[in-house]
Amino acid sequence: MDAYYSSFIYLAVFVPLITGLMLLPMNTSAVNTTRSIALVGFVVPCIVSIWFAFGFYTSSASGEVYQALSSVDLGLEGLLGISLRFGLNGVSMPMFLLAGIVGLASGLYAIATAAHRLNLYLALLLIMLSGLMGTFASTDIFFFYFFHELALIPTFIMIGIWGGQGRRTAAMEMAVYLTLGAMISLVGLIMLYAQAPAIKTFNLIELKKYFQATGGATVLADNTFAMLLFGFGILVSLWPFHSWAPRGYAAAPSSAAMLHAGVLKKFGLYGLIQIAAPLLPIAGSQWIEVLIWLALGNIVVIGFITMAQRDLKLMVGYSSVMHMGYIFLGIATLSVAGMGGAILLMFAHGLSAALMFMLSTSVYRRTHSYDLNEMGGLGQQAPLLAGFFIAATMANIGLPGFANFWGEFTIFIALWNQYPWVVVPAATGVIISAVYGLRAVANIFFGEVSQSLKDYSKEHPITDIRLGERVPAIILLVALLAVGLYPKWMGDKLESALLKDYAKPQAVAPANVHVN
Amino acid sequence: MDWTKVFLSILLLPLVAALVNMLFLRRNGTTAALVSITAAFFSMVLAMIALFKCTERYSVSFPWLSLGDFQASMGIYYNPMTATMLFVVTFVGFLIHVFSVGYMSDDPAKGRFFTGLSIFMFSMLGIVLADNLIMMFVFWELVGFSSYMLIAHYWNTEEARSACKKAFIMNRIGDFGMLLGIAWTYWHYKTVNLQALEVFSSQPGFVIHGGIALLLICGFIGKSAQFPLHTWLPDAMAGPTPVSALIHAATMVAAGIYFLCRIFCILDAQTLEVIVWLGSGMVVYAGICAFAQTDIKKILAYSTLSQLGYMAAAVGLGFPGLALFHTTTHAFFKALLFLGSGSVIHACHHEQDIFKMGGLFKKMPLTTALFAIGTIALCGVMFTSGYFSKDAIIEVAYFKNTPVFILLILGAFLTAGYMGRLFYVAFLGSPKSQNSEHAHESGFFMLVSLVVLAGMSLIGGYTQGWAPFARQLVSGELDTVHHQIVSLQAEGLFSVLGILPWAIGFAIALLFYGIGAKKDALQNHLPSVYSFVNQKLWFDEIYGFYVRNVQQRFADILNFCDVVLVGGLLVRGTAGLVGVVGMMARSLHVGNIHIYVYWFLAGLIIYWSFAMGYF
Amino acid sequence: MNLEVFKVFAESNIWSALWVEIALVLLALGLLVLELVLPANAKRTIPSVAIAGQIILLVLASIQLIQMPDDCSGMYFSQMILQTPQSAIMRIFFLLGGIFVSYLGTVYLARRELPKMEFFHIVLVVTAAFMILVQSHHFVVFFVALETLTIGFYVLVAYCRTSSASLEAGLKFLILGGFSSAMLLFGIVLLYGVAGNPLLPGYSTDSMNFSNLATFITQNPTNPLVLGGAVLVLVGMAFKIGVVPFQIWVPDVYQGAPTPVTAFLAVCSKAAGFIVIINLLNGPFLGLSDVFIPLLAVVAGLTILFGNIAPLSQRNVKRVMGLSGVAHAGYLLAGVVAILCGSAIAHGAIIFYLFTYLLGSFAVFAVMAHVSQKEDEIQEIDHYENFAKHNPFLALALVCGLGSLAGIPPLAGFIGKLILFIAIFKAGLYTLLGIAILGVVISIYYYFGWIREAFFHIYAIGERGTTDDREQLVDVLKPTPMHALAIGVLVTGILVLGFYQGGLIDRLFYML
Amino acid sequence: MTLHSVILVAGILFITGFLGVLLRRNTLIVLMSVELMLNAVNLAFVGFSRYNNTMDGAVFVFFIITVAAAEVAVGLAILVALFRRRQTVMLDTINQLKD
Repeated sequence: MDAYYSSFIYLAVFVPLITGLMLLPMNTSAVNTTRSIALVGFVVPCIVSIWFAFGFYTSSASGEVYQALSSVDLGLEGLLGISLRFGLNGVSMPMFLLAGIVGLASGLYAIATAAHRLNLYLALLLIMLSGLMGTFASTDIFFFYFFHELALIPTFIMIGIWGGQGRRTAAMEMAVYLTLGAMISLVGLIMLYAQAPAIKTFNLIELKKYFQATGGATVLADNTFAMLLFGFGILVSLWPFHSWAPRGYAAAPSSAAMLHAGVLKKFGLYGLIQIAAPLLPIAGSQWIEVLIWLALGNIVVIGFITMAQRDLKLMVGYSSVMHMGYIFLGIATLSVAGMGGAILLMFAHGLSAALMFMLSTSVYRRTHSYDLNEMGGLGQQAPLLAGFFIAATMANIGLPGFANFWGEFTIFIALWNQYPWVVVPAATGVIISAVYGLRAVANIFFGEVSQSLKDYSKEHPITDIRLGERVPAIILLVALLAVGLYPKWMGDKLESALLKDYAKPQAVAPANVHVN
Repeated sequence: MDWTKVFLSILLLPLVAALVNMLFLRRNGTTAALVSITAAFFSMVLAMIALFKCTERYSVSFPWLSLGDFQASMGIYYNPMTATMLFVVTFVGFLIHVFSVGYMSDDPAKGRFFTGLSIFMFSMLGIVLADNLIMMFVFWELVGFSSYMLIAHYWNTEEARSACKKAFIMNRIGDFGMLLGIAWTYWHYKTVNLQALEVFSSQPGFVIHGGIALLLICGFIGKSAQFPLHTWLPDAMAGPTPVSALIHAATMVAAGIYFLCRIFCILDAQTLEVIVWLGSGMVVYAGICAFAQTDIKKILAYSTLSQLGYMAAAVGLGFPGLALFHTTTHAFFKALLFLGSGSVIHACHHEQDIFKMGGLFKKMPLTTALFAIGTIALCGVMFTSGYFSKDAIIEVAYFKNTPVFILLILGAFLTAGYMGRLFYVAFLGSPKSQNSEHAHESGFFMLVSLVVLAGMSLIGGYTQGWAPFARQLVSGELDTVHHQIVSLQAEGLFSVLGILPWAIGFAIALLFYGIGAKKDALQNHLPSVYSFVNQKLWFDEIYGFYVRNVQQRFADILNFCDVVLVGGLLVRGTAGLVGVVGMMARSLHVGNIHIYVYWFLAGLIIYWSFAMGYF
Repeated sequence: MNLEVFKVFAESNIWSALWVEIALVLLALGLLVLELVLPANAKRTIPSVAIAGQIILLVLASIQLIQMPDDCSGMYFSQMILQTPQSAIMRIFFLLGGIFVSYLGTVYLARRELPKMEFFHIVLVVTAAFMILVQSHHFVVFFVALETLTIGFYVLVAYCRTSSASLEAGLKFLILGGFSSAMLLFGIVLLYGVAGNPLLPGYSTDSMNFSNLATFITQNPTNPLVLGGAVLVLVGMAFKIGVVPFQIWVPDVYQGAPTPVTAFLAVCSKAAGFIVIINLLNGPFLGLSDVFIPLLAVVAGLTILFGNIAPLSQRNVKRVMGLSGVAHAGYLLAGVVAILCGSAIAHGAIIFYLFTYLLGSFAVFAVMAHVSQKEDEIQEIDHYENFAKHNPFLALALVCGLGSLAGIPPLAGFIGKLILFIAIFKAGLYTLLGIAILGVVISIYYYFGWIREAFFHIYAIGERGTTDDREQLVDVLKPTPMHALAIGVLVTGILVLGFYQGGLIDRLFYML
Repeated sequence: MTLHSVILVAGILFITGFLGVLLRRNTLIVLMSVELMLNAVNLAFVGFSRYNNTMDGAVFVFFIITVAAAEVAVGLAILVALFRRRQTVMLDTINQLKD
């Protein structure tokens, strides 16, 4: 059956790529054809991922947590043990689903925009989506990286071409900074590969078996984990390696920001959960203390910085950096609960961050300003937009009912078991995010109509949210609510996969780790 | 009867109504109102059926999320507390729904309003039914959200804009502590199930952890607007009056008390002490603050704070049943008062200043009469519901803690004072503004709710008439109190104390303010006292100072450091440094062959000396 | 010496072993004949003949390579020529290089009043010389092949006689090349002298043969003459591949030379240099590995850093390509060190890297040839403003080429870097790997800056800002269908090798 | 004549050529210096060939002479063409290509 199911993974990965490449030579004036082709490319992965999440994937009784496995040798198998290997387990399934959903939402949003050279815009977005689907479906750590880069490159180009103010510097900074992170993590992955000379493969499943059998309390393992931690950390904007993120997102066109902040950034976290921590648990526990401090930096320091922002898009960008801190803390527990919470939060944050980026662009279209102090009273003209924005904000600050809540809550609970004192500063984040989130809502939508908005709306009558913005927003909100209202359906799949990687007794953690 | 289905229906009916309203009836306010009311009605009916028929404790639980050590579930734990609160919430909620039809009749955003009400009902019922702390926290946050949305109903006003934010954030601060408390509970007691906690705590050798209790009560402090997080409640009056009645008087703020009662078994002595002092302090503090208010709703808001203080004191003194008893009666008469004030405000074209009202007893006699009933019930006049519940608490304080007892008596006196002030100024005398002159009696929907609530305010205190299951809650504690008082031979004292505070309060208010005063007497005669009272101990100022000058400055400084040091110096500085090195390297290409030959010479020498081992 | 010996020697002269080289030279001579006999209006076909001939040879050589058994090494011409799978693979490489240089030549010469035929003639001869060079197993053949191609390059670099920049570059290359040749020769003579000394152990009468030299050096690794000679040879080769500090001439010469020649220098000359260095270090100088490993490691690190840092503020794209070529030489040299450290896959990794480098470089140089104006040496990054808007196809080639050079997935260059880096890691050269990673990161800045120039000016999104509709600054030669085909082949190669490496990997790593 | 004296002379010649390239400004003289270096190599080859009693060193000399001739021919051609454009053969002035 694996072959049958895995063919759908191929479909999800390569349909966007092929449609994207088809769009490249399209005539710019054939807008409708462009849009229809692109629509196919966006819809197929989404349908496949939803089907996988609901229809096919059930926690397997046989103990094999990976499903739909397949492998194709593209020439490097004999030399390096690299093959195009696809497969899904409970950890990658939520990410795969996330990529599908956010891909569809950002795609629909992009289709509805009036970007110049729409065919190129959509083509890059589709290539990005293909990379995302591939990253999370790969069980080969080389292709895991490969597809990530495939998705990363279009981001720079999109920021550079269609971005907003400061796009040239932002794109350049992001390109160089993220390449640094990617290269470091690549070295980390190579180091992993080199530590298992007996099996000589990049196959994650084989590596897991090997490492779990042999352990790895060596200096090399320690350094490997550090490489992966900081390489991935840069990609995930771990404090203080975050400075590319707010500036990059502020300049990015909304669809690219949605996909990058929503999905692509989860690559590093996913790598830590799926690869680094299960393979190198002992080395991991050596680095926990550092990770906790940096993650607290993400929450508290970045949280306060977010409060100081007066530009809506910068605020959204910083807030997305801030929430990474929770996920890192979840990873720092090295326990099933913490990792599960981290995955849930990754899924949820992917959706809510995408929604926030999308809606802040929608706000900009109506007010022509990102300055929070200049706005006000938009809710009167655009009540529905206000509703969506409030829902997105509430999701972002972890209101129950949205998936974010379960992620954060699980992480706090899991963290308390090991580092109760860390929970105290970490949980202040729920207050901090409420402060800036609600202030943004209040400044944009509530109160009397501000002078600058009045002036602007004289010439440009303000309309409420349009269909092209409403549909993606609803897609994202429904997904957030589906997990937020009943997280068990996702949690069970997660647990079955995580138990396999993290069920070992906690004795591996040295007793001398003190954080306070 | 399958009680699971009944309770689930009670819980989910409002949610369904909210979803229907949100998705389909945003522009059709009247239908939305109908949907919400229907849902609330059936919830109420089912709650009543449960109240009378379900006479056993009942619990059921569904696993909701399981990740390794972390197990969360959703469930229902039905006991006398639940029965009482279910009835109160659905009953008052339904009446307020009905009232809103009249009150919000000319509001364009009716659909949004009723959606909000239904979401609130759902969330509040979730708190009431919750069988574990995690579920309670979930709904705890949700009521905060619905309160936020409903306060922000008039979202184009500046007051609503800041009030909703303030309410949510203050609640979040409380929830922060509660969250830590739940996490601690989870690992310390190994369960967050309320029933399990009750069972454990009754076993010998069980030690209550004080830290957990202190953290958990943070939730109560935020939700019930106790010191020091009380400042949001008066501001929350920016919302529509039915919302103030339902959420900020009758039910949501009482959820804090309900929560304390639910977790009473894991509250230790020191924590109870803290609660007592928080409560009794609030009784007096809020009572005093109410004197400086001219907005009718804000007076009632401070009164709510003060009454919440009584309830908290009751819990702190070890009598959670009495606290819930007072919660129940308070729900009736405070809802009555708020709705009455709503009726007045509606009649006076949204005029809320009592010094611009006056003479309403002529224009709207029925409302005035009902408001008067609410007032005497609040002040604990004999044989009204407030008398029974409040006096029981004061009696407990008498034999348990004398200073608290004095504070509570003082509170009762203050209550009568400010309520007297309100009533004399707003309802009696002659109209003092255009708006009050043109006031008229409210419509059917509004009055019918008022009448029902007035009835309950009068008779709600007779526990003999309660459903037997719910009465278990209070009867035992009332008996204890009675026996104590009898054994201390203080019945005589209390027959006096049952009358004295409110009588003196009403009298002084009458003397001081007079009938239908146009100006605030306190402000005129004792301006310094007035302004002191009006400052409310500068809480708003202190918080405002903190937010503007400490928190925001700190944030700005961090932002500056981030932009300049991390983003600028470290990241772009490194890039710039590499760039400078690059320019230097570039300038090495001078274009002169001789120089290049020197490079070769140097290279030759270096390679050779390296090979010879000179390096 | 008697006749028998000569007979044995003569029997080893199997001319058919060199059929590709001979065919190339014949083709070159044929071009001369064609130039004489063809009527003036038919002379336009000469470039096509050159290219077609090379393509035919490429096909034949590929067939030979595919059918070649895995153990096919052979010594010919009195052990002067050593043919290995590597030399067969490199034949393909140099033929590809020759074809693309010829193609670039047609683009370049289309705009200029310059003699046409000679260019292709010299390219063919030089290509043949490359092949001989990588097969040489004796210093005489080695030197003759090396000088043949070097002198050919002097002519090619100075090919544009009307341009003083081209002439200046030719002169600089000539003086420095001659100078380094002299040093190389002095090294050879020292090695020859000391290895033929009958007083020393392991001496040989044929001391310029690599095998004999290897035997000798293994037995006398500390002899100062051996060390001095080896260092001088190494210096001579370091000049050819342009590693620190012998990289200093690179930007000047690359800038002045005609664009096709720059590409030829950058790709084929560098590749030949590296193969020779591998042959030498892995052959005769194996006994000196202990000395050379640290030396070359330091040199490789410095080269990577210099090559990546120096072009950061450079605006002339030819100089950028020159300096980036220095950086690539650094990566490759690190791979050479990995070979010496015993990494099994490093050798194949270097050759694979060279192939990806060929594709990427030629794609970029092809675009440059189309953009190049009358003053070929003045090719500024500014010329690429709005480039993508007016020339989407060339812009695609530019992105693929630069991306491949930068090592961005899914392009061929990334796979090349990956295998090379794994080889370096397995050799235990962690510091060198760190420097290489750092170099890659820095290189993103200038590669990406170039792409930025080509793309980012053009389409502003409707959401904010206005559309930037400036015209292009320079007049770009539109690619003809044949040119488009060549560029298409390059782009396809880059993309395909990025995804699928099957055939090449098999040949490379199982034959070497 | 011993081998040492031959090699010594060759070395001196080589260094002379080296210094010529390094110090002289006239391109013609620099080219001649390069030739001098090549001839130093030739001398050394012949010396070693004689001393080692092998012929290939002596044969190599012929190749070097040929190559040197070709090199000089190309060099002079470039130099002439450059002189036509610039009217100078001074190395210091030939630095149009830099930075």
